[in-house]
Amino acid sequence: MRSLQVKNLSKVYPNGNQALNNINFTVNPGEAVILLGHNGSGKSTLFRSMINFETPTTGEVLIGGQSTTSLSRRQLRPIRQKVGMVFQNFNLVHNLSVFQNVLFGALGTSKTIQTFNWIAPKELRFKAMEALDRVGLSEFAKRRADELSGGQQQRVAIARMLMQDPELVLADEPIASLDPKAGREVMDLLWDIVHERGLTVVSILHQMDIAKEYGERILALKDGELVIDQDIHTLNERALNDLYHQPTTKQRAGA
Amino acid sequence: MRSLQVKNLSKVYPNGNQALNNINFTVNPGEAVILLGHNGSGKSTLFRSMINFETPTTGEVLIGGQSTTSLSRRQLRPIRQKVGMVFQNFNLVHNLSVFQNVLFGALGTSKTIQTFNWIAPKELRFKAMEALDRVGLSEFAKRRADELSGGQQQRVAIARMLMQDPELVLADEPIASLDPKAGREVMDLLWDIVHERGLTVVSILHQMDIAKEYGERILALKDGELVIDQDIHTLNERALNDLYHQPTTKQRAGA
Amino acid sequence: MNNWNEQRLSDHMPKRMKRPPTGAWILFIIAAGFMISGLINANLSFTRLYEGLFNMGNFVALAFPPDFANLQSIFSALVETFEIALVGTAFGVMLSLPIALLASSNTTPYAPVRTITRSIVSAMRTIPDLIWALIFVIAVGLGPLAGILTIVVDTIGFCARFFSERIEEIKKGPSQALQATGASNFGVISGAILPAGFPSFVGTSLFAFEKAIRSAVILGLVGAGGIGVELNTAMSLRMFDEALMIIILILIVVLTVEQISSRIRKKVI
Amino acid sequence: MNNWNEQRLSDHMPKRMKRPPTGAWILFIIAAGFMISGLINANLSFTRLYEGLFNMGNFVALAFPPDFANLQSIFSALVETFEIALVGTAFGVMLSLPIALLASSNTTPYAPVRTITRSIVSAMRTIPDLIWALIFVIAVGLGPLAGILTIVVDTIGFCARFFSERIEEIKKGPSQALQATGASNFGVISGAILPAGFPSFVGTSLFAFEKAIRSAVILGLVGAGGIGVELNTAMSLRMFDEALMIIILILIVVLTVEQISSRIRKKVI
Amino acid sequence: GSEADEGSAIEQDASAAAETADGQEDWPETIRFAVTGIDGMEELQRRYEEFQDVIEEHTGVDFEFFALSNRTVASTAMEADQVDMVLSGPSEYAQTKGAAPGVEPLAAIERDAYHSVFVVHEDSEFEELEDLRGESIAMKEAGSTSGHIGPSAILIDEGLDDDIEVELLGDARIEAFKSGETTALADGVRAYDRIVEEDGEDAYRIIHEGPPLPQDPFVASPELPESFKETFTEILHEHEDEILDAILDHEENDKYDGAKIVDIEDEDYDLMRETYDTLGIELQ
Ligand SMILES: Nc1ncnc2c1ncn2[C@@H]1O[C@H](COP(=O)(O)OP(=O)(O)OP(=O)(O)O)[C@@H](O)[C@H]1O
Ligand SMILES: Nc1ncnc2c1ncn2[C@@H]1O[C@H](COP(=O)(O)OP(=O)(O)OP(=O)(O)O)[C@@H](O)[C@H]1O
Ligand SMILES: [Mg+2]
Ligand SMILES: [Mg+2]
Repeated sequence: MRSLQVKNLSKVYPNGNQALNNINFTVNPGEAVILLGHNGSGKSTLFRSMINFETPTTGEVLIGGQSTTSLSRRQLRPIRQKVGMVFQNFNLVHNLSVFQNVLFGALGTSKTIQTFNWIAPKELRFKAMEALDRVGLSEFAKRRADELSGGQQQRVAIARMLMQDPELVLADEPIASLDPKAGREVMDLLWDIVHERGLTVVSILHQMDIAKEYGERILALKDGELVIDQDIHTLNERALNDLYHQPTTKQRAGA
Repeated sequence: MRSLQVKNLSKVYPNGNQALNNINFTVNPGEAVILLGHNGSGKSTLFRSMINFETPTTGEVLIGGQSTTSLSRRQLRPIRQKVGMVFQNFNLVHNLSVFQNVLFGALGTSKTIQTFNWIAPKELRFKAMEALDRVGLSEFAKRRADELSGGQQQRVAIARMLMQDPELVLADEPIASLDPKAGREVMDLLWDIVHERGLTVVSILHQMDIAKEYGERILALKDGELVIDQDIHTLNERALNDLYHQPTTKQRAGA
Repeated sequence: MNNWNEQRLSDHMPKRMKRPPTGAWILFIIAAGFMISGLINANLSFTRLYEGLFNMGNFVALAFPPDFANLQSIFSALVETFEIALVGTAFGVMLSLPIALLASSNTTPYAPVRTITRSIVSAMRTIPDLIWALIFVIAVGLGPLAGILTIVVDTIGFCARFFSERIEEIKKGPSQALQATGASNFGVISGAILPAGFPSFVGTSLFAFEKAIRSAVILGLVGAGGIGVELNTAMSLRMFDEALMIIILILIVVLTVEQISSRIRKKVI
Repeated sequence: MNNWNEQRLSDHMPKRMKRPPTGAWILFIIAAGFMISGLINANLSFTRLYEGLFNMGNFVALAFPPDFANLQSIFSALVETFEIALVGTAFGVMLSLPIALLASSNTTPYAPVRTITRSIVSAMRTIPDLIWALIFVIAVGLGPLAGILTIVVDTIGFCARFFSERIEEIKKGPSQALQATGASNFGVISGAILPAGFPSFVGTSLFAFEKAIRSAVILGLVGAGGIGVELNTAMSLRMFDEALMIIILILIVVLTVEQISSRIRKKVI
Repeated sequence: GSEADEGSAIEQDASAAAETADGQEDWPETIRFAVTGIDGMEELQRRYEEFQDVIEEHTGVDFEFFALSNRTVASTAMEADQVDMVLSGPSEYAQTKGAAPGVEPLAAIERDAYHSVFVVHEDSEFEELEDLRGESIAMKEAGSTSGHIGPSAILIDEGLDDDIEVELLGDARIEAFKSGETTALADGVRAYDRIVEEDGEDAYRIIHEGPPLPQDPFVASPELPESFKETFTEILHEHEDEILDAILDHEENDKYDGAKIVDIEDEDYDLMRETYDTLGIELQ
């Protein structure tokens, strides 16, 4: 339900590496977009810049019309609340239970104290169980997060995002560690809520078959530049292949 | 060049969760095998059990005819030296350089001190650069490992494994975070060395298309049991699909 | 491999050593200078060492067998110390946590706040116990309370610093994940920072407790008695056998605390 | 959602609280008992506090303005202390590292070795500085060397424990990756354990150094002089203005050490 | 009184010491000389360069100085032959003698104002020691001459030792007394002078003054050759003023001028021993 606008976004890391170079695009509310790009093309950096985990070097990002670039941590909160992020490396709190990790998804929408298992209201607890159930992990609620398999951990991260009731989902390779069936289920889940609840979803993917199947609109980065922004149906194979051609040496490495 | 035999292997985690249930198979020297299985089916546990990072509850694993199950840490060393492992979550040493991480691949074969960048002999340093180059990261040698993108980190882990000159490669979803082209390159790399140097490779994969393309022999776990062990050409679609059907509740969750 | 390729690889190959920044060099040279000067002043002489070993026997003999005659009164002094130390470190630790959060770069983005907090904590450590004891004796009189307050200050000086260092080492991933849900600072801290730091906090706190029990000086100064005073008296009156008994008693407590610490930590690491 | 499903979910839902093990309960009750007893003994009285504040003014006035008359000789005592502390902590830290490795469960799989090492380290802490000073005076005579040795022991008691706790907290992933290459223990330790623990080791070591500089007792005991003795003398002669000057001087050193510590750590975290 | 005349009759000056060089073969090359934190002796120098120069010049032997903050270390070092001479307080001497019976006091520094006093607040009701029955007294640390052993001897003498609560507070004693935590303060008269200096004449009142305390002795190790001990004693007497000037810090404490170097016998410290004994402390 929130739009996403990226304007002239560039990011140079402190080590001199230019990860993003003047990116411009807009995602409308209710759109589901797939973001492609070779390893190191800047996809994760782009995601992190959107909610200001990386301060862009130039340019700005507007979420629901509000610029995230210049806000204080406190001002960012209401925006971040509406943005559900699935991190590439999951970022679970390892020594807590799976259930507690999912409950933390409600940190933005509920009072902090209510997200602690021992005090959380019944509805929130059920909601967390449902979120876990949607990714097929309800039986694992009691486990410590680091006693799960890789794919299970990724699903917990997705459940945590669902718990947040986001209006805009940024999913960084959400199915990389999932088995084919689970991967499809998660994609279905995301696309369903886009259509049912009108969410906006941007998902990074490396699986071309899934991208082609689910994608309506495709964005693609190459060496930090946005090189594709078009409908999947008008996209030719050649352009896709070009994406993954060896980037030039100059652009690839940092200082 | 080393055979791998798994005999009656079972693993019950301390929390009561039975991750592996009486697994039996043999991989002959020079064979390239793909291991499939749903999330949490026990693939990573199986890998970790092979070089005794998890002590099997019952059964044993023989590498090149030697049992790894009952050996002391010291006795395991010569075996582990010959086994190249790519971990699902890469396990790089984060605050060291990419180059240093790759050099550490030689820890088993060289004197410890020689694997430190500031003292490593010239040949080892060049070998490390070549390993990095094979995964397309030679320009990133100087970077800190945690300043890489997810896919780049996975490639460093592969380069580290290459550095080790293993005779048996255990690769846990080695291309999960890689872009399509890089993924294929890495698979090519692995299969080339199998054919050129007669290595033995077992690779966990979730990408069915890649599995079908590269796989000669397919192993598959389901709920901790070995349910498929056959040639790719004789394998029917149905069996593959069954792999990813919802496992029964009873077997899936631990205590 | 052709020459060109080799060239390319060695272009990208990191140097064997990064030239350390000039500051580091200067620092190193200064430290080495002090070190050498210190070693020279120390007047190492091995003949002396050899002779000394003989005398050591005599000295150790003075302490054996340990004298358990006063066990009962010493034991009650130990209990007393234990209570005071427990209350003091408990409050100290509770205060240290927020202070540590104010002193850490990943929980407090405002550099001046951090610098000020850290300086205060350092000052608390640098001002000697005697001064704190005097201040609290003046403020609240002789007795356990002054001792408790001094221990609180001591604990803050120690724990706040170590908590803060640990907090800064915590990987930022999980915190960012919680921030991304729109969590408040309090939410991020209690959801990601505290769980990750918990094992270390337990270890440090229990060390502070152990330190408070061992610390002989504080309680004596404020007339609160306790085991440390007994030990000091025994030593300064050369009653080494009694001193040994007290040391053994304290050691038992210390080892027990260590055990508890490692049990708790094992559960949560 | 149907009823059956709801039932299924609540079956798997974790309890609000895990019932803590009986041991933990007992421990908690004992601690609470001591705590309450301690608080009662502390005899809090707020009227007393109020009166005390008045006296405090007089006391603090004694220390102002700080007296910089003896700055030069105090400064040379500081340099002396600095040297001795540097040598002592340097050796202490070097010895602490292997000891800590022996005391940590992820580097030493043999429980008895661990237990013994830890107990020795605890004993080193529990035996008071005075006893160590006596031992070293007997062994090597009065002077800086005995002071250095006492500082070495102190540093080991402190650093070995904290190093070991940190080592046990290190995630096992990278170590396993190196083990998987067939690395020796030495390889795993120097390749994965030390780099991960390095920031913490630096922080702890520099704290130990700071502690050695601040520690008034040790050097005085062995007749090695130093800033701590100056401070103690100033305080016991009630020259609080001079004491304040010394404290300020030490504080400057302490803050500098902290700065260095945080600079180094920032680079490697 | 000083009996320096006898010494000066034998050896007139430093050059005379050089003449007896034949008798010096068994002298140690360096004398390790410790000064313990002689409590109550505020006028003691805090650095000994000057004393070192003077004494080296007169003996022709090198001196190495150590300032010790703890009396246990001094006696243990003596016992272990790690120190040759100690300038110590009376109480320390008694301990050192207990630990190393062979030690010998060569001479001592006598000060004109060295006794313990009992002090109360001016506005308090207490007039004499007897009134303190049932009250509390702040003292220094266990074993301190003027701040523990001295006053304890007085209390024992008066039969008050069982009825008075003694708080050993170390360096916190004065603040505790000042803020009314204890009724009285028992300490060396120098401490009284200090608090008067801080708070004025009419803040405190002495209710009892003890007898002069024994002097601070130069203690010699039994390992030192007799000839050295003799020479050293002679030099102390002969160059009394010069040496006192070097040891004592007159700049800050000119009002304590009037110290002397005197002969001393082991028996002079029997009072210390008795008190230790009554307090139930064994000297070993
Ligand atoms: N440390 C552990 N303690 C307890 N249970 C564990 C632990 N690690 C994994 N498990 C459980 O064991 C089962 C097998 O895990 P494993 O990691 O082997 O799965 P996997 O086949 O590698 O899955 P994925 O494809 O998700 O990586 C899972 O149910 C998992 O939850
Ligand atoms: N913290 C960092 N500091 C410096 N450079 C970084 C940092 N993180 C990433 N980079 C670099 O920025 C570029 C973009 O990284 P990013 O993580 O955005 O890639 P990505 O498109 O997500 O790749 P992948 O598909 O491998 O996840 C890469 O070249 C990477 O090496
Ligand atoms: Mg990425
Ligand atoms: Mg796995």
